[in-house]
Amino acid sequence: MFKKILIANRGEIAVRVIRACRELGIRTVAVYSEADKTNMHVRLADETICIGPASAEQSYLNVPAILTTAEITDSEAIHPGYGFLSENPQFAEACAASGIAFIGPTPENIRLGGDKSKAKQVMKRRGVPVVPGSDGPLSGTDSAVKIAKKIGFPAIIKASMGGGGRGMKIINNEEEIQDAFFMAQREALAAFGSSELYIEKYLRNVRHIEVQVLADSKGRIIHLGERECSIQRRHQKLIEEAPSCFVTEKLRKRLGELAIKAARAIKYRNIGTVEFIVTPEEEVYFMEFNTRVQVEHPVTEMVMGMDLVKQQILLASGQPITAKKVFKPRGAAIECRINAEDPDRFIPCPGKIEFMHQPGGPGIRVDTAAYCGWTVPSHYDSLIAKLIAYGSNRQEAIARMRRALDEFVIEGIKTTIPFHKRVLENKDFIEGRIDTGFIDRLNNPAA
Amino acid sequence: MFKKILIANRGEIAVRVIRACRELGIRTVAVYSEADKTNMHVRLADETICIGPASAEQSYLNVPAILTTAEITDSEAIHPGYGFLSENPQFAEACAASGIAFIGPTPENIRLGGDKSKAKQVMKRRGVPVVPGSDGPLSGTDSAVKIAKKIGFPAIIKASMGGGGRGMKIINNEEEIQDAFFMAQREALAAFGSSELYIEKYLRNVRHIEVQVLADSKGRIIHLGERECSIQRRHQKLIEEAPSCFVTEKLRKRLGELAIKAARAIKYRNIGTVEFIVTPEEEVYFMEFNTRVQVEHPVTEMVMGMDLVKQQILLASGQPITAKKVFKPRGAAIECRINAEDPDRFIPCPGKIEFMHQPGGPGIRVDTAAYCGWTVPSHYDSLIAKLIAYGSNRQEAIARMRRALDEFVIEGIKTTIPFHKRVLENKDFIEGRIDTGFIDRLNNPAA
Amino acid sequence: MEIEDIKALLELLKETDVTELELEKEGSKVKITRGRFYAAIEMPQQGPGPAAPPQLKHVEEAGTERLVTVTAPLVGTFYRASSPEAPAFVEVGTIVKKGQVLCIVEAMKLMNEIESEADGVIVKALVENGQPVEYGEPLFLIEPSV
Amino acid sequence: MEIEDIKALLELLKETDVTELELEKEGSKVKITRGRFYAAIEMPQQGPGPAAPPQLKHVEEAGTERLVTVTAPLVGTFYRASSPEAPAFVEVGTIVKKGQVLCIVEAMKLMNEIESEADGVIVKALVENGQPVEYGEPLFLIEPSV
Repeated sequence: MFKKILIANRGEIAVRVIRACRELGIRTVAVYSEADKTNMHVRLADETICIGPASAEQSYLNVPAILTTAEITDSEAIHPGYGFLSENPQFAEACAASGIAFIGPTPENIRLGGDKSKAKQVMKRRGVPVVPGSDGPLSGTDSAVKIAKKIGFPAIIKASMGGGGRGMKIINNEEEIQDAFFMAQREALAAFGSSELYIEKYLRNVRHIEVQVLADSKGRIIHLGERECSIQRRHQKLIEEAPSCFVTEKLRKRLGELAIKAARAIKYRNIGTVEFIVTPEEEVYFMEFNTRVQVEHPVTEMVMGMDLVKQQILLASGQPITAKKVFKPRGAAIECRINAEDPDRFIPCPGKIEFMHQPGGPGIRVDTAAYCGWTVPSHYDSLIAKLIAYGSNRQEAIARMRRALDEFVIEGIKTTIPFHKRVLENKDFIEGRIDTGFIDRLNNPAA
Repeated sequence: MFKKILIANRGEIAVRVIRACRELGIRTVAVYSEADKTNMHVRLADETICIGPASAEQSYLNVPAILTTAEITDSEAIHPGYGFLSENPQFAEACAASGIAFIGPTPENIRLGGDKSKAKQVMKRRGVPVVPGSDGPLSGTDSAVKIAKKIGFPAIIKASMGGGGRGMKIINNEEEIQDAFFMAQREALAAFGSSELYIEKYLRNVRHIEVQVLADSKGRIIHLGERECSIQRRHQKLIEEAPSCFVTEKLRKRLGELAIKAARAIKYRNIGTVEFIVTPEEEVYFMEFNTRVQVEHPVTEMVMGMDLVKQQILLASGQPITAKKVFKPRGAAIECRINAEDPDRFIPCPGKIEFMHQPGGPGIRVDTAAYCGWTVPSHYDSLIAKLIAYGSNRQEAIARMRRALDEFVIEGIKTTIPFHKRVLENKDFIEGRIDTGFIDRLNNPAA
Repeated sequence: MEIEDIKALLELLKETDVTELELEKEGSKVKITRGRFYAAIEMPQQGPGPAAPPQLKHVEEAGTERLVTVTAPLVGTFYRASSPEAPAFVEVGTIVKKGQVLCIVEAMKLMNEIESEADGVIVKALVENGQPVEYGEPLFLIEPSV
Repeated sequence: MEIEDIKALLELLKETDVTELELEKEGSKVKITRGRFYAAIEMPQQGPGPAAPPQLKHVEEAGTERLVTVTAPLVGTFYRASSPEAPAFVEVGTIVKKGQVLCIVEAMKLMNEIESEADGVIVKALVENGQPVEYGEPLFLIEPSV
């Protein structure tokens, strides 16, 4: 096992990894930018090193500084968290070249996971159903038109290297293709450094359901059931659940088998997530492969009674999966992402937390790096806390989440807590009628 | 179901009950003393009524004030929590006479539970093994000598109405009986208003294991497995676990059967706890019946995935137990009682909490009514927080508890956190070698 | 204004929830702002529902310091008269003697007579007839006779 | 208002949660604002272990404000000379020119030469040869020539 791990991240995920390390008896090295001197992850780690100024490019994305820090602190492994360098194949390669274990999948896994268009191609070839569309990247507007006509409208143009909603354009008819194509190309180039695009059928009001997989270095792969992630605003997840109340035992079995097939197809290692689109008719399409720990991993932990970050570390250290049984969820869990944002307009709202009181009691888990008196910096992601509620069933989990949202006091900055209260009181949400169009309908009830 | 419940308690248990009510959609009425104006339970309840000055006799033990408050607020039921009026049969009767549901067992259950000597007599007659000793109360020193000689030394004299370690005297030989008898009599009279005593064999270095039972109004009784409560200081529990690492499947079955037999013997209703002494040879003796929710109920909740306080309310409202299966624990849970006390001398240390930061992350639950800026009053119990750690096994629960104790920041007052850290790092504790003599050995390693 | 005066002031404030105090006296002026940190905690309103929780009424009157406040010595229902038909024990303006019955607080079907704590005049009745009162809740303000 | 009065005032405030106090007296005026609450947070020391975490060194020198601090522009290992056999680039007392190499910080097997930011004299070397340095960690103090 590793004796010391460097955490190349900040905020709640850095704290999450430190907790896993401490429970495993592993020493931790926190790296931080000048803006994060007083951060919780710096307070909790065994060793701390300032690696650069506030700008992420010069600190949390600064590969030479991070590798040098690993070297001078004798760290044996690096945990990249999510975001930042977690899906950068060059970084995973650089770690390997420096003799430092990268806690995640292989560089090849990351590379394929990042190339959405190629991943779809590979999956299709291996018999995993994908959304109808271009087989690989588009050569130009002509091929976009040709394929769109074949698959029908609406269609969506996406950046091959994209993610997080950028470089995506929905097209409702042939006339819109030209403009959409060039705009998506510009956006994709600016955001991801590649203008490569692909096109697929745009499926409205479907469910976004993902399956957690674990793979050891001997090639054994298991899955830990699904997460329901349909509550999204502009392709950003806001509320996640495990299990999905839509998924029957039969569908769960099929999703699990497809996820394992997908992981096997790319010789996946470590933990990962296979994202699917599921239609109301239970048609399942592969969407993408996430090659890191997900923000929403706690809901799976709650219903499976298992620590995914510890599993990730153990798998990276070469330990095999020994579990014999198929894991079955017990109860239900929901996660609300609490962002330092204006809850109406979703605009980041950094600043000082003048007072904070966390909810507690049965079934409540809080993952946060925030504390009373801490100033949320403006340089990074606005996620400041994840509130997770567990119940013996979905109804109890919802009731717990509601009372916990009422108990959660954060003063001095605006947060998305009021937004979550609205969702948790919505009849459709309570009764499980959720899909990717939920937030639009919540905000425009007439539509 | 009840529409409104009055909570006749304060502190973390009042908050615990409010949380259960909110999740069930029941309105809550908090009563409070003048010393508790700014308490968390007052902040969280739907309605609040000040019922008297700081002294418990004039507030939380003030039956007329509490019943009047129930009346003027139209409360349909009263939850007594633990301590205060929770084990007062007259109060349960007064509730019934006022047409208000008492959330707990019958007055007869409470009365028998409070009379330790009579409870032992009843259990013995119904075939539940009890510690050898007097069959009922002692008539005087002569009978104490006679029985002590029969059962052998050391023996222990206890107050029939006692609890919490008061009115107990260990006797090592015949000469000590006379003095011990009269001292115990005086203590018992002062503490419990009755000088009635009984005697039994004193069993050193045994385990204190209790079984949670649930009984509905139709007489159906189930058990939810055991809790290990051997870590005690002067008969006060400090750390509790579920399940007990000492208990085998076979012993669990036997303990469960005995607990159900004990509950059936007294026609028990609502939730309760049967406390047993278990010797290293797995001999089991009934010790007492606790007729309320226990401080340590969360460890059972964690491993059973069930909300005991909600169960208590549902049972009191007349709902039957519908569960068909025998509940089996998943994982392991530990609770540390965090008191506002000097951790070396266990002397209460009230005062203002200048700063507080709660631990969080996977498997961590905090039940507390404390918050940053709150002043712990000197008038009541010193328990300010319960820290509960869940893990997929005992080893993981211990590792989590250790890191959570390190994360827990309470400034301004002394707490028992340092004491818990010592226990959690102790080799005997980690390896499960615990019994009622553990704390003495921890503090006097030579002994 | 002497340091002793300020000491007495601070001592006074300790037991209150006053958050700010300004005082000018014989050319001296003192302004005290208290621990707003904890005053900042505000729990959200608990769900909907018609029954507003009874709250301690804040008595803010010019010259209140000269008045005697009669508070409820127990929880119960406040009555201004011995029966619905009877006249109120006292009205605003009534001259009262120490020990004179001012009202009744009913608790557990028992009628508890609440007596005046001073000789003086009732200047304010703070609770409506038939309302529930908390322990310590102000019932009447009396201007004591000197 | 004498200093003794203010001292007494401060002593008084110690035991309270007063956050602000203003006092005007006989032409004097005092205003007291009390301590930042958040300064109180202190995380517990994290477990035992031999390797003490590298910490930013606090440079507190009389007259420091006149000195120029040369800080590490990147994380790495600090070397005072180009090789173990070579003499140090500079010593305390060395007169340096702006742009002159003062030391090397090794990162990713690359030797980064750190140059002086001013003309002047080295008055203090803050890091030992071969030690790891953080981003922004002070390396040398230079007294600039006027």
